[in-house]
Amino acid sequence: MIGEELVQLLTPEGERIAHSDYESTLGSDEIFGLYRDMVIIRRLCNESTSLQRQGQLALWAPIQGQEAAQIGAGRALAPMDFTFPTYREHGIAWCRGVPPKDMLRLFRATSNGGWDPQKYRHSVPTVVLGNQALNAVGYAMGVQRDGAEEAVMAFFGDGASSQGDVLESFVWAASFNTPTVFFCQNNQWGISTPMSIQSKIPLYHRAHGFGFPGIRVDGNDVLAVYEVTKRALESARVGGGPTLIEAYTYRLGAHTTSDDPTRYRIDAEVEVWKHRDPIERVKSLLVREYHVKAAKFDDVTVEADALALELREDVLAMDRPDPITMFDHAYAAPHPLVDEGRREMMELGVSAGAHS
Amino acid sequence: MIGEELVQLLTPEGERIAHSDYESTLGSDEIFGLYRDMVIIRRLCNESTSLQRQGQLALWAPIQGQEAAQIGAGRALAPMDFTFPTYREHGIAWCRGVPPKDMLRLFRATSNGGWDPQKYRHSVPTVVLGNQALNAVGYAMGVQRDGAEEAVMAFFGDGASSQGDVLESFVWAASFNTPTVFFCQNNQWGISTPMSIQSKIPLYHRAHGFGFPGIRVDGNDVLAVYEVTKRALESARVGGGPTLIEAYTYRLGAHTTSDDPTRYRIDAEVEVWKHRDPIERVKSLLVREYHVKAAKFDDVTVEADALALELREDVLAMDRPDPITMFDHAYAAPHPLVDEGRREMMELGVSAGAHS
Amino acid sequence: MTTMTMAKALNEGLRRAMEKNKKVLIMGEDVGKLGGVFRITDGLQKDFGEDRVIDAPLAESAIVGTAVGLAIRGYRTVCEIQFDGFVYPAFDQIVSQVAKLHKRSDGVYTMGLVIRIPFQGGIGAIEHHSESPEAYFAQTAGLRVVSCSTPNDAYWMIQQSIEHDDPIIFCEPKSRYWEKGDVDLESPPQGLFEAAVRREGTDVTVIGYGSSVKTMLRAADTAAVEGTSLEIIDARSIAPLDLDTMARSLEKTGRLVVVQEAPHMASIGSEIVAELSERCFYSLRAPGLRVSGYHVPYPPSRIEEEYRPSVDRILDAVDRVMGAES
Amino acid sequence: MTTMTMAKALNEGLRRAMEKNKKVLIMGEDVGKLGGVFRITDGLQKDFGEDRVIDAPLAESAIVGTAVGLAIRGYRTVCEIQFDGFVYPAFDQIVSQVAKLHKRSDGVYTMGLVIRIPFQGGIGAIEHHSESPEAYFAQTAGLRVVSCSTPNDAYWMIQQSIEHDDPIIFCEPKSRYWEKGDVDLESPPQGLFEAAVRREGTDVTVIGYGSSVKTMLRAADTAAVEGTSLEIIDARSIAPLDLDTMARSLEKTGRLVVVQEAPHMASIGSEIVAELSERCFYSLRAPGLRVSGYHVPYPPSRIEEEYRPSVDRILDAVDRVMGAES
Ligand SMILES: Cc1ncc(C[n+]2csc(CCOP(=O)(O)OP(=O)(O)O)c2C)c(N)n1
Ligand SMILES: Cc1ncc(C[n+]2csc(CCOP(=O)(O)OP(=O)(O)O)c2C)c(N)n1
Ligand SMILES: [Mg+2]
Ligand SMILES: [Mg+2]
Repeated sequence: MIGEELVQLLTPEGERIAHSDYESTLGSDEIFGLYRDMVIIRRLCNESTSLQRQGQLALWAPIQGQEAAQIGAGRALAPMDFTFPTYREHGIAWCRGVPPKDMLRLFRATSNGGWDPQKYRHSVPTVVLGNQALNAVGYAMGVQRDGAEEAVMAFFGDGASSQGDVLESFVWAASFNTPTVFFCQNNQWGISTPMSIQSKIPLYHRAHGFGFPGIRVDGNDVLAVYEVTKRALESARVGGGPTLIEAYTYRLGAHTTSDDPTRYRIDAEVEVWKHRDPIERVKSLLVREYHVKAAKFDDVTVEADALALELREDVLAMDRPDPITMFDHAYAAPHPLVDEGRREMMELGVSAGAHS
Repeated sequence: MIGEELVQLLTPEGERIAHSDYESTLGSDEIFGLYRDMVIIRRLCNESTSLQRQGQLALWAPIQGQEAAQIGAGRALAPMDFTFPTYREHGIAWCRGVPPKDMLRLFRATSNGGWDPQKYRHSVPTVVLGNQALNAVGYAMGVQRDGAEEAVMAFFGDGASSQGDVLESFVWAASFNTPTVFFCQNNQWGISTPMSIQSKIPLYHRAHGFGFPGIRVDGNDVLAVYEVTKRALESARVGGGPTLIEAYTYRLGAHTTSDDPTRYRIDAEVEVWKHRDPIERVKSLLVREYHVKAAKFDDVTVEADALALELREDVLAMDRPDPITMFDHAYAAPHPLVDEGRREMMELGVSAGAHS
Repeated sequence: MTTMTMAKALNEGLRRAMEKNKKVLIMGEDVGKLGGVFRITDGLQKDFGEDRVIDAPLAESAIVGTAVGLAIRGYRTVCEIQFDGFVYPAFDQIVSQVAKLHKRSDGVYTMGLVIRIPFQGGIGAIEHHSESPEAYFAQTAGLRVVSCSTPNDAYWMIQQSIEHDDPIIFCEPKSRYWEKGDVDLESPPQGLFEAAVRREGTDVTVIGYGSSVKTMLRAADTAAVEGTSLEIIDARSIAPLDLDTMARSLEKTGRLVVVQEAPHMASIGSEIVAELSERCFYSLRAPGLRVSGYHVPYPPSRIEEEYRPSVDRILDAVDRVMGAES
Repeated sequence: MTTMTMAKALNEGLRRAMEKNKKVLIMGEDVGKLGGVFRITDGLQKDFGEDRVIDAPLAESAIVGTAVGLAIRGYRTVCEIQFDGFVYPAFDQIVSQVAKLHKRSDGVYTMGLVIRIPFQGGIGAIEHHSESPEAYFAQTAGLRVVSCSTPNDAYWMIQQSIEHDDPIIFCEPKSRYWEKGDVDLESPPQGLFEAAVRREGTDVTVIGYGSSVKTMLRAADTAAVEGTSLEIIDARSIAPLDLDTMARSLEKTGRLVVVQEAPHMASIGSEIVAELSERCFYSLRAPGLRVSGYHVPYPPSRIEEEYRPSVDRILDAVDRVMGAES
């Protein structure tokens, strides 16, 4: 499936390759920064998996294998852009500045959101597949009306690409030429459903049928993802309309901690993709081209470990919310049924500590 | 917009033109048959409009201008094929053998359907835009499981092409390679909404993005519609999978009798399309190439008038249903709430004649 | 005071809301040049431009889904759903996003948007054009549902809904669009979530909303001739219900009839009966009855008047609650 | 008699239905190799092939919409919706086509299809995985809604649903999937639309369904200790309701509590209270009460047990109906 149509700036071995339309604009510090982000987010992700295994999280959706796709896209964003994630965009959330502990509130089941979406310009997670694509287009229509030079990015997976909402969002983005970048992480699986059930041809072609550009990028090549995303965002900001980016990548881990991928896919496939590890790829480049020293890599590992420890502590300290808070923000204005419920709960004497 | 991409076998003046992929396979009798169908359905449609104006129908959705699209497609169907119409497929219904009076039950508001869909292999009208596209794909999945060589055709308009259900039906048809022909009559308007709001590029391109063929045919050229549809159906029947046909045509009349198109489109546009009248086009051919005599055309007019008169009589004789029938077929098996309602209505003494 | 149809009152109310706040947008199918199939948005695109009165591609999920995004961006969109039966493609966006994003964002997002739905039957339409979907939304925590029954309410309630910070499903009784009434352009008649006693009475409390209110008033006229005094309450707010006003009436009359076009199963009528049976248990002199549409798909419109609650059916229920004494 | 979990009972029931009728298909997300996220369809694709156990592209409207077409073609599809909160994209197809095509075709089309929905909360999941959407469907004329609460019912009710000619929304209490119970493989316990008295009692009739039944039984144990005798009724069929069985109980006890996880607004509980208030007006000794989820979006699951009806909340309602004497 990987052929000419895939934008690549680094081989799986971390060697640069030329591309007719794109070239990397990043210097060594910036590339190292991407490396650092990827290592940290992987480390945080692993920590979260352990936290789940230890009963501290209700669920976790790992991103192993998809770090380049998310960090490449996340770092291409400008501060004023706005992003609409699914439940798996931890790398994007990291780039937007969302504190790691806030990312985990959803998974600790103490919140249905977790962070202030306006502060980080990163919306709350959307669990219902595809809904956020339309929300992103609507937000972008607002950007147009404000005359602002901002781009809006909607994330979704290969599975969600089959949802009516995602497809309608293509219609609208094309019709209104909205500043929307659709970022599809084709990690080749929607839980147990292989990509081939969603489409027989590469997903980025969809965009052409709706009248806007679609492009497939090697999602394990952080430099390529960065450049492709950056250009799409720039175009969106100045009235160039929407782009669909298909980041061709692979979900190395389980769908979530509740999933058992051995039931539906073979080890050999996973092995192949382990050899395309996005972090190793850019590390090779850093070593070969920029002669980055082992110590510098080690520093990142240390930093990542520290962040992971901090995350663990934060999570363990994250209390179960007082049940009475379920009545907060159900509505913006007072509502008699909410008041009635709150009153009933208070009368029942239910409190933060009451439940085992 | 009409360019090379449009399959055409007759010019608007009714002269044959060659096409690299398609040629007409029909002889003079068959072409005359198509002419006859078109004249009759237009006549019935006009009669229905009058019936509505005279208060005999609740509503009517005219097809003036779209006769070639519907008759071309309708006559390309084989008896065993199955069709899923919208509310405007009167020409298809005619070709499937649905008695004209049955087509009008929906519009006389005496039925939500009107005919036996299994008998005519033509489903009941779908008013909720797009729903039928998925139903058609499901039916086609059944055909596949039966190992039958049958094709299934789903009709929808340019407006409905924006609905999630239509777009999801493309995903499924492609994934399962179902024997489905999607027949989109692009009559350029969805009530007051111009085609340009649904798509900036020709609609048939959509199919390519989903991985199956899309083709645009001159919807006012009955010979071209017939050939393009026939080939798509044949391909579907033998495992060739889905095709999207965009029949490029024009709605000469109002959206329905409730609509006032002068509010949103200019006369000049309508005038242009009047010159592309699908019936005149094939009539010119019949005169020029086959020297069909005026008398023969007159016979058709007489036949059409007779059918229109019959339709009028049938409609006038079509009584308001007994209100108690609203409880029939609400469920297949007995249901206490239905029984309760029926009992209540009987006790209230409501009967067929009671209401003014 | 000026006299106008409900359609015109809605149009004027929308116009005034758009004048007051330039973040107010209108979006829907055919709302622009055509002014909507019911002409509720007539002339608004001409006056406020295509950026504020947006002709939508044909997809309801997208109409609501983009309105959600616009709300996040600080706009207030009034979505027009062309007919009740076409709101269902948007159901997912309404239930999963519109109703829940304020909560999910811990109050950061304001889902100030209005979804206008011409609802109920009575206009002789074909299928899917006469549905009563209000209970689907009333049930959904995070939403509010209101319905107008007079031009004055239409004028004011649409403005109050647009100004309100919670998402509101605004149900318009399409069969009443062309009926005229007085509109007070100076001040609103009452709060958005308050019921109105449309006619005082002493024997039976009759509660309904939307198109049913006029039928109820006609039933009250007939009943009066027969010596029975009906108190007619227009719920106005379907969710939340103004149960205080309703209970006050019931304490007085002791008898309850609820009228709605929707079938009675798990309906607003069921809620009113259940709630008032609880609140007014000791005052109720007869079981609360519901006069509803039947539990069948909405029938072909030639027989819709036998489906919709009629004066006769209301009076029949009134007789039953009057006959049953505890 | 054999013992198995509800999950296994459903699996066995599906298997038996597929063996009996080769027109029976299963369709849904991840139902094939994975056997569904709850493993309800475990092993079925292996045994019946990919043509009969269909891994769907990820689109619920399409899952139901194609099942409609398959029904027209004579197939009986059991659609699996992965979680309750994901049924809404299919709402339009369910309300506009599934519920209405039998009627629209004057009885020619049989919409014999089953939509399985793992519903209610209690498994500590994230948002959208713990909803109680049953009333949306119960309200909709043309549909039927049932729910199992024991493995034996699960085994039989799924088969009865598949055999039934009307479309059925089959609600499975996911929190009970892994609880074991006796299954009689020989003959069904009762008709699909009949309620079951799970425990006889004399003081208060407590009605519920799905996951609530077990909680109700636990409440009955506690109440018994305190000297109050609860009659526990499992509604089983949510639409239509078996009101005869319920009324019979209420005639005896005179007191009613309904339990549900859904918020009470226009709910099944409202319907039961409204109907029984009417039918048993003269036997009711206290107002019928509902113990429901609160009118807020389903909370984060760390606090879901305070949202879901608990033994305490049920007993509190029992106390209230016991305390109020007319
Ligand atoms: C509307 C809807 N249907 C079903 C689900 C259950 N579900 C959660 S994730 C998932 C697979 C998604 O696959 P994909 O879009 O490829 O994203 P990925 O998980 O691979 O990142 C499914 C079916 C859901 N969340 N929403
Ligand atoms: C889901 C849905 N939304 C809105 C409508 C109202 N409506 C009926 S026809 C129509 C326009 C359809 O346009 P198109 O698909 O081009 O078909 P045409 O009427 O031109 O044949 C609209 C908006 C509907 N029937 N269904
Ligand atoms: Mg995926
Ligand atoms: Mg059209």
